[in-house]
Amino acid sequence: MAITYLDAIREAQSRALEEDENVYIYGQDVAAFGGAFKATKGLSERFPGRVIDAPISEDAIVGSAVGAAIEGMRPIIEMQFADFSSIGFNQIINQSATQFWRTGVPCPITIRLPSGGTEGSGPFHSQSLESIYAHYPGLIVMTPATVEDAYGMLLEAIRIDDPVIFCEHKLLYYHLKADELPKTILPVGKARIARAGRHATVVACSAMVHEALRAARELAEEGWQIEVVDLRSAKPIDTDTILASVARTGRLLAVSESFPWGGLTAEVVSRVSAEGFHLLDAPPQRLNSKDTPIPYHPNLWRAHRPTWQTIAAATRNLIQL
Amino acid sequence: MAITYLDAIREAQSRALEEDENVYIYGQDVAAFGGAFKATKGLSERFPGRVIDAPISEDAIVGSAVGAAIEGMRPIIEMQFADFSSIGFNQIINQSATQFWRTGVPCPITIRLPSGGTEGSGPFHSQSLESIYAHYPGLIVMTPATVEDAYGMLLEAIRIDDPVIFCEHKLLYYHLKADELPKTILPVGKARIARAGRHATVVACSAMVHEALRAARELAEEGWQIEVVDLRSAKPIDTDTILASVARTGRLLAVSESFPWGGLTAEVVSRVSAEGFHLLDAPPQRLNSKDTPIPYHPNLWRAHRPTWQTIAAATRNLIQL
Amino acid sequence: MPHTTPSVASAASVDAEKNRERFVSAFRWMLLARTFEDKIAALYRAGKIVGGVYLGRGQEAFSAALGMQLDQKHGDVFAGLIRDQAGRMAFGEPLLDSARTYLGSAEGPMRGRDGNIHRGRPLRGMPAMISHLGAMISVVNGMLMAKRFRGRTDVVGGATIGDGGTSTGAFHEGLNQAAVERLPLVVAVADNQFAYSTATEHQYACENLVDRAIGYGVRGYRIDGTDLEACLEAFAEAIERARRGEGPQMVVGKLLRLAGHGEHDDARYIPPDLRDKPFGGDCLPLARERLLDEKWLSQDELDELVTTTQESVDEAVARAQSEPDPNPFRESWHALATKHLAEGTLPAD
Amino acid sequence: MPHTTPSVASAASVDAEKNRERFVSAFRWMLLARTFEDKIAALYRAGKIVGGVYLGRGQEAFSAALGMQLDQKHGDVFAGLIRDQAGRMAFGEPLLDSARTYLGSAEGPMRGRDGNIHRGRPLRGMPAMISHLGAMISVVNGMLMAKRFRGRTDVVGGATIGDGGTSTGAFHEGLNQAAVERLPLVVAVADNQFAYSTATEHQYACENLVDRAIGYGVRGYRIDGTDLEACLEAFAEAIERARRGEGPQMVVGKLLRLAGHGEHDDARYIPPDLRDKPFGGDCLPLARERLLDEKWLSQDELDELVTTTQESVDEAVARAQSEPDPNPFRESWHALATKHLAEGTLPAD
Ligand SMILES: Cc1ncc(C[n+]2csc(CCOP(=O)(O)OP(=O)(O)O)c2C)c(N)n1
Ligand SMILES: Cc1ncc(C[n+]2csc(CCOP(=O)(O)OP(=O)(O)O)c2C)c(N)n1
Ligand SMILES: [Mg+2]
Ligand SMILES: [Mg+2]
Repeated sequence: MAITYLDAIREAQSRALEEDENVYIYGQDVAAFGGAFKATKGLSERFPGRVIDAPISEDAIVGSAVGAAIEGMRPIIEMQFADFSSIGFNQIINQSATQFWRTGVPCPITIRLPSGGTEGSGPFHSQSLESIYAHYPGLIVMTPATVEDAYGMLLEAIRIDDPVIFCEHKLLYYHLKADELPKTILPVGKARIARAGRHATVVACSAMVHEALRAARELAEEGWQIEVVDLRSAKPIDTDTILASVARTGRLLAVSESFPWGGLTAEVVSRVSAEGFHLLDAPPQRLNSKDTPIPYHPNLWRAHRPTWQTIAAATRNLIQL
Repeated sequence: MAITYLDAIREAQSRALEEDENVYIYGQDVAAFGGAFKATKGLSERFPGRVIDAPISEDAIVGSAVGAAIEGMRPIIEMQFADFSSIGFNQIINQSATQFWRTGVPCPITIRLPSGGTEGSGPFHSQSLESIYAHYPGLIVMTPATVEDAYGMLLEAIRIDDPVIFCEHKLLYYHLKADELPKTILPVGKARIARAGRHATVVACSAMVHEALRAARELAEEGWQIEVVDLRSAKPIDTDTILASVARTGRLLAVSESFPWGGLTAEVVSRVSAEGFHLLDAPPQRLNSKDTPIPYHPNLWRAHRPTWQTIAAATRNLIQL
Repeated sequence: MPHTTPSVASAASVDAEKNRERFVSAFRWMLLARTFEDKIAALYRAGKIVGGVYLGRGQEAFSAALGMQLDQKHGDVFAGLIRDQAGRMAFGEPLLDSARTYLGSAEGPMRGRDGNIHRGRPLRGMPAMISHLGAMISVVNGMLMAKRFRGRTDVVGGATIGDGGTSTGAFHEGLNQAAVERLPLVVAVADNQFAYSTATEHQYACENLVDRAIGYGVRGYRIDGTDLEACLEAFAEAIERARRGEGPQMVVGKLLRLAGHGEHDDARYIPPDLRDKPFGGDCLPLARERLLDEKWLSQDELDELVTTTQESVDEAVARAQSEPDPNPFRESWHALATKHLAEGTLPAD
Repeated sequence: MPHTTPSVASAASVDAEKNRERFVSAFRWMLLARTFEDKIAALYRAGKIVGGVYLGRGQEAFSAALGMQLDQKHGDVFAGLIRDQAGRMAFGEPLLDSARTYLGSAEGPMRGRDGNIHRGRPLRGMPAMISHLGAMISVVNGMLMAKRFRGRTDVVGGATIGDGGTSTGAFHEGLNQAAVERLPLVVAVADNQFAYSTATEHQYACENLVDRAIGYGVRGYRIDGTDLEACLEAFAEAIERARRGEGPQMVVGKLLRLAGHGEHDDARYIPPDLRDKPFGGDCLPLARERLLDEKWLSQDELDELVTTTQESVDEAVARAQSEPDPNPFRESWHALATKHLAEGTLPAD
């Protein structure tokens, strides 16, 4: 029986609801309807009263989660799309993220963001916001790329005593499959070598890991062994694993679906430059989405985000530098 | 007669109101009261009906500015503190920043953000948000460090056909003085060599330019000539000027008052690493505020942000690398 | 002192011929919208449209009644949302704009950059909605403020919202801003009993959303949104009052969403018996019956109208389908009007 | 069906002795708050306090009446804002917490990390406000939801807001959320006629903010916020109803801010004659007169109370002043409870 990335997210929530009575789910259309992407399907029937439909009030949704967390609950918030978290932005960055530091009272909330571009979803249903949230002290930002991590990291996110921004990639929901749910996973905070190689390191997270892997397969045919590092979390970043990889390869390309200014690729490149300068045999490179809103038309959308083709091209270029 | 940074901001607005009848000012307490920092003092009397008090509704304040801009007005929005722009966040990043790209209709709004930490202002009246806004396509982010730039760049911001996030540093408001308003200024988009040097380049913007200059004076006494680059705008970044400086010095320290993950220093370091790798004689370094909310108590606040002392220490370290 | 008026607006009744004309004209827009959306839905099912398709089925009367009675040439504004195909067209949006945006034509107003209902022509009084509900109210306010700065206080801005959208902070801030600034804003609240799958008891706890009006100091109207004539009268009065300087007006129409949230949604969660309850009807056949009963159109005229409407829809869609897709290599990959400050990739030419 | 009740609450009148006790007790809190804030203001003027100082002068009756009638030990919640020194103390905040936070003592609940009015002890029903107005309403909602999850529906959450704060989207979303979830929330709207320098005509266009209640499906109370007895009665009823499961209650008190927005502000923009108009009085002398008139306290008792109050304030302030400042070298420079995931600097030890 194949389990999708989306199934894994549902199962993780189901298990969390089962294991801890402090867990509840709150978001638009999450109850009987099971959520816009069906990530909570069946849960309101199995856990009556613990999966609650919210009004279209992202600010109040997050604010109430903080209040409940103060009291020891462990709310899971589903944003209908990551993009709508801009309405809950203030409560996320100023209320939830500062709570523990200011008061000493932990704020264990998990905010699920259906993230990333898909064909035809356009400027307001496609955003990748890990770079925005990772900027703020007090937040943990997870960006799972595999079914196993979708499950294991979400369980961990719910258990963690801090606000976690959980970026799930919509492109992975249905297509990514595994045979079973994992028994154990790599600890949160550790990156994973998704593919070993020795000519260059490509660092990525979420859906971009799969584009990078595909690029690596292409380049393997050309004789280049590309190491792909799956970051798993955007904050914290496992700098050690990246540096160890760059020590092996001497070359770094950081890839992300975020907008190009600042963000994940800049953070990765500047950490490696600062801490692993002597490991680098060539200038570290970055590849991001383009510096415009995310286009609706598939022709434009495909050109806007990094793909295995542009990652392969950038990696070829990097190897020649 | 000395003109402060704050005077310059007021004078720029006054001149813009005078020169262009499409300009108006909208924000909390900006009319008769002249604004929380007196940046609009006297303007409502001089320009009746064109300086308007807004309700405590940052979302609607920005949204209405976009609407007015569509119709050809050039609104200046004053946020009472940069930190409260989190409430107007959605309208800024999704409405104003995407307007021109989506519709072809320009959106000339200027959003003034009284930014940065001061003694005792705490987590919610101290934030530096240039790194957040610069991440988004469609925004220009200005970070003036001098009285001249406060005046000239604000005038330019109002004239520019795009949304401009204008980050004014509250620490500079009263203390920074010039003899007169400038006749001309360096074009927006160009960085400025605030002090020439040859042993290391320190890149900074806004109040951090002054900390960097003070650090450079300290180090001069130790025999080190530090070049200080005043970025002036966080987006666009004048990469050429930075690279030219690094070509002279071989060493780079990027300094910012933002939180440490991502943001301006990461962007500067990763650009230089990618485009000017061969120019670097040592690993490029960064210095940011610490990874916590901004503390209230002066003891903590002074330790939280970069200061001339920590910049000097980081630069000494960089020179020895 | 603003107060809530009962279901049918109290304005002086228009004379019979004007009444007929207005009704027939609205009906045409309703029919055009329905015909167009049926076509788009079919194309969606056939896999010819990417992204979402959201229909205004059941809301055409309410939407058209506002759009039609605003005056685009005069400078009025109409900010429609996802269920306002009828209102948009009635206001003056070319059919081709709709077709091109759904089909992603490079020649459409959004040039393939944005799709489906996110279209607009801001310079012609039609701001392009962003998805975040409630956010367009203050944009319309700003457009009206701009006009007022230029001495135009006799233009009206219409903005629509759903029952769900009223729960947003943006809606509150926007409506309150309009009230404080006493702007000529007409807000049309289409209470179609659902926000996606969520019934209104999870959205608000007042008896009727029109109860909000008094708290903003705004005049409220409470109508049956399936009754075209009631819609026409209420919006006529609301627009007239706004134009006269009486400040914002809030018209709440009860009706039922007669489609899924989007065409991907079978809306199984909507109890079928709601269709037989008050406000559960379909405004289009209701209006058609009225037309025939009153003999405002003959059966032949109606048949003819249906045919020509279908033809114009087919023609627009065919044309949009034949147009070039956007070309990523020709695209300017930056988002600024101020080209020399753009950090993105500038076009090759 | 919720509706707006007239100025004085209709609850059964409490007996005379209870009335006296309640009044005297409230007066003590008012006096303590005023005495403390006068001291803080003096310290601010002397340069002994950094950051802002915001006083609740004139609002003590309204604030204390809510805070005092909530039951901290029972699990109730009180979320005060910048003018709620009286309510906070009446609810149970130790005087020393206030003093320590203003003075930045490392031993205070905020350990110098946050200051002045941003203090709280969330685990004792006192969430620590963030500055963004309106944001605390939904936090209180969440606390009440948590209690309900655990079977506690008989606890009440009090939250305060100013006239200006009602213009925020957060306030709207929060109050609506409470109404939809039928939470035992009591919102106290202190309409003190100004938001910083901004008069209420730039803030709202309804006649009285209590007109908002019906639109949320919430019970509204409209009172004179300078009249302690009216405040006590209205909040007693509101709390009682909320506790009984009747859902959110909204009490709007009219009064006047008798200070600058903060102590840096001379409030020249407030026309002096407002003090002589309705709701312009000072609740503290008004309550004192009442006390003496009713002989609820003798002049001697009152003098004694003033003296002991001053002493306890001086003592708390002196103690806080003698305490160590926070030490940046001992500080954990990271913001996570999950230490092993923190990227910031961990403490040396
Ligand atoms: C702020 C925000 N949150 C969530 C969404 C996702 N969303 C799109 S439409 C919709 C339901 C809207 O319901 P309603 O306002 O009643 O309009 P209707 O679809 O019924 O016309 C939701 C939740 C959104 N667009 N904006
Ligand atoms: C969202 C937001 N915008 C702006 C501010 C800045 N600010 C602090 S207090 C204040 C005025 C508040 O007025 P009101 O709500 O009436 O409370 P009062 O001060 O009169 O008690 C403003 C504008 C803020 N705190 N939050
Ligand atoms: Mg609806
Ligand atoms: Mg006030």
